[in-house]
Amino acid sequence: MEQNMMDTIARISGVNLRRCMRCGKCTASCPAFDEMEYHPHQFVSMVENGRIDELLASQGIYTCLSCFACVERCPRNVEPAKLIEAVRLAVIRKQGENHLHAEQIPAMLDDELPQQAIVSAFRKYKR
Amino acid sequence: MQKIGVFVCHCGTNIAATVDVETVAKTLGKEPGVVFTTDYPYMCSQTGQQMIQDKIQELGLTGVVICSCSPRMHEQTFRKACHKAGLNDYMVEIANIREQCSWIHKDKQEATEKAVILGRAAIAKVQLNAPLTAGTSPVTKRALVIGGGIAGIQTALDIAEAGFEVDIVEKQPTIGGKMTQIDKTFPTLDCAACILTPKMVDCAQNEKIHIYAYSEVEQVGGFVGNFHVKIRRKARFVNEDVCTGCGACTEKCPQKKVPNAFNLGLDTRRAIYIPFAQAVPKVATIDPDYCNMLKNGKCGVCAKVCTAGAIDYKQKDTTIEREYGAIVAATGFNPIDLSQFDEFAYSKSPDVVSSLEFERLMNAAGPTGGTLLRPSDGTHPKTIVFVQCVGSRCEDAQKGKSYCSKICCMYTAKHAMLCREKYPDTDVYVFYIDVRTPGKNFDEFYRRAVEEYGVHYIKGMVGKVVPENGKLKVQASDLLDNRQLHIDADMVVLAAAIEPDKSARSVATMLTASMDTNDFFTEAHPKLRPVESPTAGVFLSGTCQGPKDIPETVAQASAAAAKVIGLLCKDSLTCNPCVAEPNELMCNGCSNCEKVCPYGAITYIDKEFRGPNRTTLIRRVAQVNPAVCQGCGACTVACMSGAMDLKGFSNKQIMAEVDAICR
Amino acid sequence: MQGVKEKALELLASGKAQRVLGWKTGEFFYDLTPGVFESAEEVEREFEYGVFAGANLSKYCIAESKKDGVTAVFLKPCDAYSFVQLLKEYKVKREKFYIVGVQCDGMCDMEKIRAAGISGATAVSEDGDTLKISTIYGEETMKKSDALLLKCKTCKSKKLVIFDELLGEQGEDCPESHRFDEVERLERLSPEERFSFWRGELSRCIRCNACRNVCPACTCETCVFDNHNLGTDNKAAASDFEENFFHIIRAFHVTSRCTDCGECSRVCPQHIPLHLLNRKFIKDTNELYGAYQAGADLESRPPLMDFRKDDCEPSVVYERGGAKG
Amino acid sequence: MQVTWKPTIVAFCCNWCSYAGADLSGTNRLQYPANVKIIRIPCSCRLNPMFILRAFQKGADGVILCGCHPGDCHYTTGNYYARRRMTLLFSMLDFLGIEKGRTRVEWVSAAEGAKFAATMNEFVKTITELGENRRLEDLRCKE
Repeated sequence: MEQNMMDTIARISGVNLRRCMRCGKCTASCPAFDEMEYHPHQFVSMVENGRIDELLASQGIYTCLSCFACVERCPRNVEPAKLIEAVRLAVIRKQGENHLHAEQIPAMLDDELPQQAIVSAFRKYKR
Repeated sequence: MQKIGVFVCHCGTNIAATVDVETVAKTLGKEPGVVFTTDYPYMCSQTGQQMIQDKIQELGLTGVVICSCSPRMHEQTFRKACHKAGLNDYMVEIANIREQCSWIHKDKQEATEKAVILGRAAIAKVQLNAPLTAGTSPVTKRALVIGGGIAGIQTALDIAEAGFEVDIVEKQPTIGGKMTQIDKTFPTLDCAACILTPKMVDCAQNEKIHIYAYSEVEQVGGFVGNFHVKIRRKARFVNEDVCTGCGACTEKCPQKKVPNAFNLGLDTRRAIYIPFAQAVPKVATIDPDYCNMLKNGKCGVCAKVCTAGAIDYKQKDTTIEREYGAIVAATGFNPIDLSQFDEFAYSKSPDVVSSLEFERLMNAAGPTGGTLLRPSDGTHPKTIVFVQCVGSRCEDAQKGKSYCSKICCMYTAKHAMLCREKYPDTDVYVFYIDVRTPGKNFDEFYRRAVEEYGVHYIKGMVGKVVPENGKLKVQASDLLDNRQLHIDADMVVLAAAIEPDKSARSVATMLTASMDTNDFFTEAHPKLRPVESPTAGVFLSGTCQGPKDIPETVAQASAAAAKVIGLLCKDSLTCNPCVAEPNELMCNGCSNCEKVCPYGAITYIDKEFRGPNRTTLIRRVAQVNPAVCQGCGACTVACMSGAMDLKGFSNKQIMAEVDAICR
Repeated sequence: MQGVKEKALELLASGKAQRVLGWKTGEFFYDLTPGVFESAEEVEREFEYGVFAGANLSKYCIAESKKDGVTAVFLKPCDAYSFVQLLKEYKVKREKFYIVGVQCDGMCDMEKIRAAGISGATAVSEDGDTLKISTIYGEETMKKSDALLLKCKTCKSKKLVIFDELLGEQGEDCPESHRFDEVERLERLSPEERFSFWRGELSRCIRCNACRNVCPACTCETCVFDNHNLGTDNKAAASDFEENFFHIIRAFHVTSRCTDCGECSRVCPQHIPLHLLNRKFIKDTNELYGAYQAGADLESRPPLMDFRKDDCEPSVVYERGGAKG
Repeated sequence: MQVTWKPTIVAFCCNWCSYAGADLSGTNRLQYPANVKIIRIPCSCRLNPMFILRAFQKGADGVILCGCHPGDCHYTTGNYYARRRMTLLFSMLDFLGIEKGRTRVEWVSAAEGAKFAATMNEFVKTITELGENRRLEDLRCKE
């Protein structure tokens, strides 16, 4: 399972994890460092070490700005941001395991919320 | 028809166990031209060799075939033995019936059949062999060293020591190279100038060494032992023989705003200059890009103040031609251009400097007189950040180099240590990916920087540097602590990757020496012949072959010198006789062979031939220089008409082998 | 093209050239052969240019190059490529020639005219796209494009790569020549079909050596097939093998030197499509090592005398399955 | 008849890498069929296409060229030229309908004794499957 997920993420992202030489320039460049519990260099090693579930549960993947500073600066072309994007996609693909059930939503609705957002959320998280 | 003797070796049981050697000998006896066959337990033994020699003399053999082990093993042995009996070395052929027959087959009948066929092929070939004599070519007992840095200097000194003439060609106005710009050397922290300048002086004073500074190699012809080189001596506009190096001109020149290349542009010099006090040769040079007299004819101050009358505004480049027996490439390195790394604000802030610039800032003869001051405002920096691997180990070929530059870990440790020693109030951070300190006393040195001098070594990398209110905001990672650091630094020092000097490529082309993708010279063998180029007579010294520190450079320089001395000691060189040879009558002068020759051994001449009816015809025909040709045979296939053939591996011989095998 | 003969006369008269290399009528009126003219009278009497001037004159320049003085030569676009290739291989000297570039819109093949059912032709002239054919039975016409030589149908370029003077307009490369169509068709066949195709063709070879003699790239002093000393000589098509051997090696020897002038197929008395062998090599070279046109310039390195470190491996042949895509 | 036929295979080996590689496979006693006969040439670039055709003429069923790995040529550039020449020649043989498995190029270094033996085993197998060389034979040369 873990291996499977690792391969999936490596495949979606197109990242060759073995290229990483652990220099940390990605993390050094990251403007959202303080907002994330895992940092770009950790993403690389966590995927490589199979710590996928922790990543999937992480809020940090949504605070990544996708600014691509890490991609730009990486001297080995590892491209951590693409990895993070792949993890986000992996979360989306695990449709049923999402945080909310459809029936929970009405109670949480707020009049200000645009109708369109709700529809797109349903579309995104439908089973 | 040749008279061929066939000798089949048992090699103990190595061959005889799987090959019926007697049958082989008997069967091969029926081949045309074979007058004698025998088998013997050990052909390579003294008795075996004696038997061959006896038979050559007794029967007047003109060719010998030995069915034995690989020619790579004993070809030389048997050639020498036959030579002693008066048979030409190249009338001996080996049929490899051990490595390529008895050892790989189990079935005795099959192996015996194969051995017979291999023997037949060798007989077929020897039928067509002709005696070959190795030619010789004389050796010019003079060496050329291209590049006058520490590598070139050491090589030249060692060659001169052995009593041979050496010329150093250096493109800068003075020899000394990069080492002149370095402040202290690791791991002993002695002053670079103090150990280098005596060697420079030795060069200048050595009668055997001739320094052509401010000169460049323009053309190289010839081959090992006989190189012919054109050297362009760039105009200094100062008569080198007359100038005393007093420096009066360099004080009076009104053009003061010239960036000082020796200090990497951190200060200025005059349009007429001597790069530094200990320059060799110590003569002034006028920079034509800045001199008012040369640019618009208005000035002439230097000529007025020169009491020796050395200034010559009309001086032109001159070309000299010299003959050499060996050439040493010592073209050295440069730090890479850092403008690609704008995340470190190198081009935005003068306080972000390269390590070489930092050397100058620390040096007593540097722009700040040895006091470490910020280039921007001349204040003393309190917090200094060193960034390692800037451009090294970088996959992006546009920005950096894929290799490790090897010297940065050590010089950064040195810089950090010197900072803390001279200015204990400074905070010094070194960001590293790995600290690589293999070398005698190297790791101890690095540990001293950490343990005794309190340098903060942080495993991580600097992500960006932003100049803000006179500070440099450094954002970096600390991987061991999983933190992002924000440091307000006063100065940032970048350990730039090093790359071969730009001139190396054209030098390599002229020398027909090969280079790798990074433009480092390729060695003849990465382990066993590290100081020789694959091109005979060309040797490699210093960083032109790969990143190196000073001790390694000096070691390699002396090794290259030893190789050169070994070559120059010989009066003549024996050439490989198996070289290409054109049949002039068939050559159609198309130049296709010349195009594929890796050694430039083929030239063309217009030659007179007798035409029909007593006329003469002039035809363009190929000529092979047998001293340069290495016998690869590329030309023989490029030649459509078959005019070009390879001695020892002729078209006819190879086809005879094919025929014998396929029969 | 009008004015070729006039130009020949003018060049001789002005002394710009001591002789002219052009075409004259051979055995039959449709059989224009190369000729050397040294006087105005000779030109007046024999010089002929027209729709049958398919012969490539550049190979004849080798002999003229050895003579004193300047030879004026008429080169059509495909001939000019051959000339540059010869120049590149030092077979001709540039200063010995005054080159008149003759633009050309294709030369005709008498057999095509006959095949169209027109017999007893006595003269052929062109009028735009139409051929006017006088026959003993009266006047006939046909479309010129139907009578073109094989090599002209797939013309690769109308650009004159070398000239001192131009008759007509400078032309352009013809990327839409479809010259590799036939090669591609063969590549798509199975190996067995290809083998029987080529056996059918090559078995007709009578080893007359016309292809070799006409080829502007076959310039060896002694051909390897005439070299008795090397043991590679063979004079007669004695077996299947030798037919194959001769044509494979000949095509290989002109690889990256052949300008695709098509003369080999034009002169073959047995109508063997020899140009297909050359085009196969050209096509492979273009696909594997980048587009290259022999004779387009003097500087470029012929692909077979060049390499790149990342060239494909020979195993590409197995992978390509003979045909690409 | 079918049983007794064994292909004749000519292997041209460059002196510096592949011939040494072949020696090494001998030193290591790595077996390959006896129908492979090696001809030593100085460099893979010495191989004239005529030699290959000559071998087929005289009855070879397969021809293989072994040379140093590209970039490792003793003469620096020889195998690069050989690579282009052989690529084009093989493509032409294929174009003429000659079975393309009959010719092959393999880069074998002096250290690759095992590769040499494996290559030869594989090549002999391929040629045995292809059967006798019929399309490029010279009947006069056959017994």
